[in-house]
Amino acid sequence: MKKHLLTVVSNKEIAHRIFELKLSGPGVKMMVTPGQFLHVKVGEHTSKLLRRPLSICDVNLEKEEVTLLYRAQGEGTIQLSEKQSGEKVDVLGPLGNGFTSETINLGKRALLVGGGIGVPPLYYLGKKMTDKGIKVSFVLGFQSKKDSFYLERFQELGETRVTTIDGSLGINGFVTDAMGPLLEDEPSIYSVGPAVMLKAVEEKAAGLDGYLSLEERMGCGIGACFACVCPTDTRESGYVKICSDGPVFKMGEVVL
Amino acid sequence: MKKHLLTVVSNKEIAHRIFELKLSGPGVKMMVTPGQFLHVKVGEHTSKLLRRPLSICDVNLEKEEVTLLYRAQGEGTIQLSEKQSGEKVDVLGPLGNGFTSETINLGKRALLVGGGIGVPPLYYLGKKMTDKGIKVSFVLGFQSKKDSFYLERFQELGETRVTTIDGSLGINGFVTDAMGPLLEDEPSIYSVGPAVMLKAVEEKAAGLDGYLSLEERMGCGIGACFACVCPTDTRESGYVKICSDGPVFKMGEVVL
Amino acid sequence: MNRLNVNLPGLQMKNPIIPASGCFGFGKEYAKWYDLSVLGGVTIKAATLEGRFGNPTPRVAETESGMLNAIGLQNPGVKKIMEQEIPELEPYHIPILANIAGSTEEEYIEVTKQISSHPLVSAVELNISCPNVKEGGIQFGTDYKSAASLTRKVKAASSKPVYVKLSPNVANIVEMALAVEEAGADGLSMINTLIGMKLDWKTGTPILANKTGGLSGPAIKPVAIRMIYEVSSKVSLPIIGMGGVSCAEDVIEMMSAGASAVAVGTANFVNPYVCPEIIEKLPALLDDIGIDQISELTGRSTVKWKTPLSSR
Amino acid sequence: MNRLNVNLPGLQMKNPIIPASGCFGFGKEYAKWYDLSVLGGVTIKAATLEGRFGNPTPRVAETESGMLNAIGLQNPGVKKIMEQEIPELEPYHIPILANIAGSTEEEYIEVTKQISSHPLVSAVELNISCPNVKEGGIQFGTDYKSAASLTRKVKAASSKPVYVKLSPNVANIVEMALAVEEAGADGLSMINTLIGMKLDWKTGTPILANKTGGLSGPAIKPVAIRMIYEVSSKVSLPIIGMGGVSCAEDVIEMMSAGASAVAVGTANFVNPYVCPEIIEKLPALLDDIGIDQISELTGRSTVKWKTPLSSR
Ligand SMILES: Cc1cc2nc3c(=O)[nH]c(=O)nc-3n(C[C@H](O)[C@H](O)[C@H](O)COP(=O)(O)OP(=O)(O)OC[C@H]3O[C@@H](n4cnc5c(N)ncnc54)[C@H](O)[C@@H]3O)c2cc1C
Ligand SMILES: Cc1cc2nc3c(=O)[nH]c(=O)nc-3n(C[C@H](O)[C@H](O)[C@H](O)COP(=O)(O)OP(=O)(O)OC[C@H]3O[C@@H](n4cnc5c(N)ncnc54)[C@H](O)[C@@H]3O)c2cc1C
Ligand SMILES: Cc1cc2nc3c(=O)[nH]c(=O)nc-3n(C[C@H](O)[C@H](O)[C@H](O)COP(=O)(O)O)c2cc1C
Ligand SMILES: Cc1cc2nc3c(=O)[nH]c(=O)nc-3n(C[C@H](O)[C@H](O)[C@H](O)COP(=O)(O)O)c2cc1C
Ligand code: FES
Ligand code: FES
Repeated sequence: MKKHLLTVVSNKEIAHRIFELKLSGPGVKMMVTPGQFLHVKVGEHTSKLLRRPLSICDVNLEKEEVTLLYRAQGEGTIQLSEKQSGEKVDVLGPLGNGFTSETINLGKRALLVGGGIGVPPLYYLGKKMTDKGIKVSFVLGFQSKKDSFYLERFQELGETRVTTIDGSLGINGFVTDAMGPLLEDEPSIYSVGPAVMLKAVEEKAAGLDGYLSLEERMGCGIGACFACVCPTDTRESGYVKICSDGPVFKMGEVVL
Repeated sequence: MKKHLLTVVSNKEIAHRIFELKLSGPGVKMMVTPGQFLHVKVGEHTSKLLRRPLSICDVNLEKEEVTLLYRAQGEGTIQLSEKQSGEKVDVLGPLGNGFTSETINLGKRALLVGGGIGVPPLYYLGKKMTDKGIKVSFVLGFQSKKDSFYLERFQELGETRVTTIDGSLGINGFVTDAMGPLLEDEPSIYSVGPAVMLKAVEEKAAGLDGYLSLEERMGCGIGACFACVCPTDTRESGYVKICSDGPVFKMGEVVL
Repeated sequence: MNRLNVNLPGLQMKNPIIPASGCFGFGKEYAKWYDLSVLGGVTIKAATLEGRFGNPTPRVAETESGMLNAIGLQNPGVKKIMEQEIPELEPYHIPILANIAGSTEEEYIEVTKQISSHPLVSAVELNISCPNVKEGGIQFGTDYKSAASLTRKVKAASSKPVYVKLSPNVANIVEMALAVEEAGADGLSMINTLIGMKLDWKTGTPILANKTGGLSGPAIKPVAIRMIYEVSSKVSLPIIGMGGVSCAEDVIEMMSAGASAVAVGTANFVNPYVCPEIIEKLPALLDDIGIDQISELTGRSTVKWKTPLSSR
Repeated sequence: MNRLNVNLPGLQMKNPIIPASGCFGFGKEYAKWYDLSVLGGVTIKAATLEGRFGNPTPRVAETESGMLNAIGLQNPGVKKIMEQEIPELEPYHIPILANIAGSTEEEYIEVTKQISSHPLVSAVELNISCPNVKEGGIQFGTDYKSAASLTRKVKAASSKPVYVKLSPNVANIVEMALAVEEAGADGLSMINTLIGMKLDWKTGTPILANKTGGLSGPAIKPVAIRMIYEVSSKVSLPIIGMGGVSCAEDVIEMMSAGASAVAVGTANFVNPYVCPEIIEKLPALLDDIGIDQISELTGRSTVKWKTPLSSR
């Protein structure tokens, strides 16, 4: 848990408004757990003060290079998308509890379900799992074909089913409409996306074990400001902090 | 009077915290009058909203290149000093009433007196005057040797006397301590600097004709906000706006 | 049909964008930059009975995402404004909102009588919230009883609709708004500047000669949005919203909070073309959010909301 | 001699830098980032009698050079705080300022009794200015009579010095400060957040589930400086200043305005190391301006000043 000044290796648009940002620096060594995130400052003199939480999408330890995929939608990520190679980016991290090895070793088969910008962390997770000999398959949901990204890479790791809300690619509908067949061999479930999607996934995969990664607007990103709490019945306190207790939680642990 | 997006040709430190910024673009064509200024935005996403008024120090019309000299002292100019070649700078201008040709043609001899960051506009003024066959001499005041700049260039235009407050270069003292000898052939006076200095120059040159360029904190820079007024007895309104009526005024016209 | 037009008492405007008082001089300076006839209307600088020179300089200071000003109601006096300034705006055929200030009820009343009688003046903006002069009316702006009394008298003296410009430097903005509504105001302008100060850390002394000044710019927008939201849900007067608006998105946000028109102040200093640029961009944004008529935006925030996160 | 040390009632601090309440949790989170013993002191999150879960999310929104928060005084209750949270700070040997909130005078009094009795608590910060809960004490914070009455009772119930934390959402901050001074407060903390709001322009709905929230960060610093300046010239209580402080220069500005110590809130989110970095930089800045002892800064702005321009 540290503050790093990483150097932009590349920062390019790989799909509609989706940017692939590669950062390098000694700090990358620590980024070994999928599902953890970096808390990214979008600029030095900017009026946008708050950091943006972005998931670790891939890491190359030899090159000390971390990859983030983000959608340039709001003013902060749009500013981030203007960063040129060679510029510095101030990040905190790796933060949060990601998909730890215990979490990963639930079983021999895993189904990874992601929606929109919930997809990036599943790539690093899938890689780690295949390294461990776990058979992974993916369901990735996007708004539309132009918003989709990294599909070939996911296919290299395992069977990948894509859904789009406008039907322009893969199955027309939501991720839950594509999960069915992949649930038959009772995989453990790993899902990242907006709360509404996670809720649907949880219901669809009822009875199976798994982990969910939550999203919430954050202040500090390190557990101090109580911006990102989520109610739970499983802890005496009655809540968890997504930034520091999560973002990854056991299915059913938190009230979505 | 326009808004231009100019391109940074170069932006380098030529003396202690003094930067020479060369900007190019079609807009430069309009920048023909010395003493006018550009109202410069220091960044795009910055929390520093107000523009910085910077005087035109030199112009190359063929290359469509304007030179500004500024001291990176406060947060805005420090941000400006981080601009790299190729980046864009948003400027308004040329603004204000500078040293017009009538103003310049007061006589055959001119003494140009500048203090600190009041020095830059005198270079463009001196050039225009020598072009017109006017004999120019300069008195340039700095805090100390390390703060001085452009001396050789001024010498190319005419006799140049330098004063420093710590005596590390030229005459030890204020500009007024060096003016004496140069006043003998009764030149017309042109002076730019902080109010205290202009006041002293006015007294020292009592009896001579001349023009002064004033400084004040500005809002709009175009005469709309009344931030930059200066009292005068010579106008019915009782005031002038430095940004639009000035920054150049006839000696004695405004109350310093 | 013009999808941007809005109609407020005395102000029939082809779009809701009006430069804010004191940030646009008397118009002629910006007329050198663009054709003012594109504007919905224009608010002119505060008029007092006699001319005022205002405060010593420095009169402005920069703050994070904002600025402080202490101009001090400098103006040539109502007579000169009517004779020399207002006529210059005639060619643009846009509604003129005349901002007025004073030290006493009598001064306010007299200025109102005179300026509201000018054929080119569409409405009067009663500035009871200038923080920068001991007698700029702020005393009326923070006590709702005197605000109501002044409003009643000015309204009686005015031959044009009266908008009361509220100060945000109060504990209860709704109470103030209700008081002036009850007193007969035709509309509200909000917000004026927050009182602020900046010191030079090196010398430890105030940057402004007046020491304190009015804080404006994007920094105060959240306060403006909150106050407009609160007031619009309790008061039935049209609101000219202002405070930190710098882009078309801000205009939509402020109208959603309850404003019927939007004034742009400080942003004019950052970009002299900001008003025409906003006006040009608005239709595209309305398309994005599926709104036909911009006036439909007013107060839509009060409908039940969902969290932005799950709406991704 | 330590040139940074400052002494306030109950707070003997080796430097004037204190993390602000609610922005530093109960300390242990930041203890993972640096050794808290470098701090002048620490303010812990508001304690109420019973545990509170706080508001629904989203609880934060970003604004220009600032942020809105509506946490809603989430805390485990005074008992757990005393048993589980405060002891974790013991190893750092720094003064602890315990921020307390409540819905009723009785709750405030009971929380004060309990928490002030904790051996590690150096002083109590009476939060009568939380804008984010209907019953977070803001009702005490905007009416000076109830503020005074509450202060008197809390002071009587407290075995440690009491700092009253003032709300900036008032028309007359000096009146409020005088009232609590008169009522026996040992010091003031100012300012709490301004009430603000942000809407999602696309949906027209508030970003915060609570709709309104507290505005903090550099955007509000000019308001904080102004209020501290006004109050310090009228009131003889020591002031813990806060509001937008993000660097060592800001600390010097705020102390010059009249603060005796400075709390840092939002800036911790931007840079978790901001407090130690400020503390490290202060001596060099004091050298620049020729000040030996940092406490000499307090209130220097009130000495006759000259314009920054001519001082170039
Ligand atoms: C643990 C975690 C991991 C994430 N990983 C990724 C990722 O890998 N790729 C990606 O594109 N996005 C990711 N997100 C979402 C991402 O943080 C937001 O899209 C981003 O912060 C929006 O910033 P903006 O400048 O575009 O929007 P703005 O509207 O300018 O943001 C304003 C404020 O709201 C916050 N905010 C707005 N939307 C969201 C959101 N959906 N979630 C959290 N905060 C939000 C911002 O952080 C900022 O503080 C993740 C979020 C979390 C919580
Ligand atoms: C007509 C005119 C011409 C000028 N020409 C030059 C020049 O050629 N080279 C140069 O180095 N400087 C020049 N100056 C001064 C220059 O504008 C200021 O040094 C600069 O604005 C300071 O900005 P900052 O970010 O360094 O300081 P900050 O303290 O960050 O500035 C904060 C605010 O105060 C204003 N301000 C601060 N100091 C001054 C000042 N001395 N004069 C006017 N505004 C100030 C800034 O514009 C800004 O709005 C000129 C000023 C005027 C009025
Ligand atoms: C330089 C300046 C001068 C102003 N003068 C006046 C004035 O004369 N009368 C008035 O009612 N408001 C005046 N205001 C306040 C603005 O009209 C507006 O209410 C405020 O600045 C908030 O809007 P903004 O953030 O868009 O600037 C002035 C503001 C500034 C910055
Ligand atoms: C997320 C957050 C939570 C806060 N919680 C409290 C609180 O519990 N009690 C309190 O008195 N002030 C609270 N505050 C106000 C701060 O202590 C401080 O007064 C205010 O944020 C201004 O300082 P800043 O601009 O440095 O943040 C909170 C502020 C923030 C941003
Ligand atoms: S973001 Fe601050 S506690 Fe999670
Ligand atoms: S800076 Fe606005 S009038 Fe001169």
